[in-house]
Amino acid sequence: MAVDVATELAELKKKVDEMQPGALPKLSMVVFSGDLDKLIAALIIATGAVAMGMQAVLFFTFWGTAALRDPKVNVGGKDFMSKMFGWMLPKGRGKLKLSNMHMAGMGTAMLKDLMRKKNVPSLDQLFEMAAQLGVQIKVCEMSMDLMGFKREELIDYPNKEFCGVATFLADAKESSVQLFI
Amino acid sequence: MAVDVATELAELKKKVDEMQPGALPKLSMVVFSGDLDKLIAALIIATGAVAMGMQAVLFFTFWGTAALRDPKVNVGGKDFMSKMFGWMLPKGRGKLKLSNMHMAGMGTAMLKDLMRKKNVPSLDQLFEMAAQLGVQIKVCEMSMDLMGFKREELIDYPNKEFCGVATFLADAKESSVQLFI
Amino acid sequence: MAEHDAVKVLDLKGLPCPMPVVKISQEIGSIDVGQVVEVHTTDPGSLADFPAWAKSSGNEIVETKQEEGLIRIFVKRVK
Amino acid sequence: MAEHDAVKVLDLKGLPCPMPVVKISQEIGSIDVGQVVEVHTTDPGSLADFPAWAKSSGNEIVETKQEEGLIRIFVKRVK
Repeated sequence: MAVDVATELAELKKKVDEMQPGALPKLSMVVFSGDLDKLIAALIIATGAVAMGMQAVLFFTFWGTAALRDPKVNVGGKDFMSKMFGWMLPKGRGKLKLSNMHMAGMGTAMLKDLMRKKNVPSLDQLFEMAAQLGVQIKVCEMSMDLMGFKREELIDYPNKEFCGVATFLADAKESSVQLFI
Repeated sequence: MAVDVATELAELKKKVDEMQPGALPKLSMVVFSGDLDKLIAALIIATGAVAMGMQAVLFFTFWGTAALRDPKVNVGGKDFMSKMFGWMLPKGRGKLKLSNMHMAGMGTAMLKDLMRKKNVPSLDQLFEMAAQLGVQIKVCEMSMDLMGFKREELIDYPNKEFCGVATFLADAKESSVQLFI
Repeated sequence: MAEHDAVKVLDLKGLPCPMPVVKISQEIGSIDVGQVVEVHTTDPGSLADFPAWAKSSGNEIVETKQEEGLIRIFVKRVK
Repeated sequence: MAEHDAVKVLDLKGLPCPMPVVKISQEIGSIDVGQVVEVHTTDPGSLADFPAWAKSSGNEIVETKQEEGLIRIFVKRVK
């Protein structure tokens, strides 16, 4: 009898040990796009996640990093290509366009106006709320280098971190929700 | 005493058996987009995942399949529509455009140049690395048919597999990370 | 003697993401369990990525040194 | 006496998603466990979102009343 219990206990232990840990209530999102409407969606999901009691981490990469530029900051010492890219890319979230119906600025202006009328928080307000709620922002170092952005150029945001794909994957694989926007 | 242990053991066993299996350390990604920048992101995430000790599976569908065409291969026996599509779609990854700032080819050329200068692996190098690391490529049969692509037209890649949505879902539901690009 | 008794140096200078973690994941198997490899990288993202990689792969970052224009990371193979 | 003995009213009229759930998540801590807050919202999405939020955060929707141009949701703090 006692032996049986020991055997069964050992088997059960083995089974439990082999189980993969379940995911955490956590959202990991790649913000690849630099489109205004997609950024609004990303920030609404992230702030909503925190409201739901989840952790939220946003990884800004490629065009997404341009949305993090601070329009008030100018940095020198850039090479020619970086300067070119700097001019071509939107300087901060005030300059972002819609993914759709931008129509030379008219569509984008209309949507912003409509959002104001309908009380939908603006991207600025969403960033502020995200910071308050503790949404984490991590920035792809390779994109920063590629686009020629310097760290001083980015907006102030609490505990902003610079990293690579390994950091995203470490977060993503323990998260119950992952998205690429 | 003995009864208590046996009962508790039986209860514990039942509990363990009813538990949902946790996700595997695995990445399943739908590569829907045929944009150069998004494909670079997809391949970086996939190779990074293998470096992190995960399995990685990429499902190429819709515009993504065009990126898998081998520019050196010409196949005959296509009907009119398939020929049309064949001409209109980019033939291989060398012909892909940016999702943003393509600017009649100038933006795309600039980014490629910049990537070379910054030592960022090109899409070709990323595919090679992915093959070496064992990233799996699965191709949507329906997209192949829709775009009129033949299997012989696609690049050589180890263990390339042709499948449908059920294969993706079987992979995705046991994966800890799923993305749609 | 090499710091932390590192048995080899992995030169990853100039390589951006994802190369540093791909390379360490390929090279870690070339040293014995318990041994240390010294990684040289210029990618600031590696400061966050190597600990993330080590945790995920079950290895250990023994020390990280930031010098002018060079980051040195000492990785011990644990598994 | 307030319905369901609600100890306070949270006025969220005119605020669209994600504000209603963000606000309730911030305000629920201001009442004691067992107490009820009465939420006023004009966002029809809240009819689905509040139960989802309550389930996820471990709280309870005591009652939901739909009136002309106003939704009133009674939320009890459980945790």
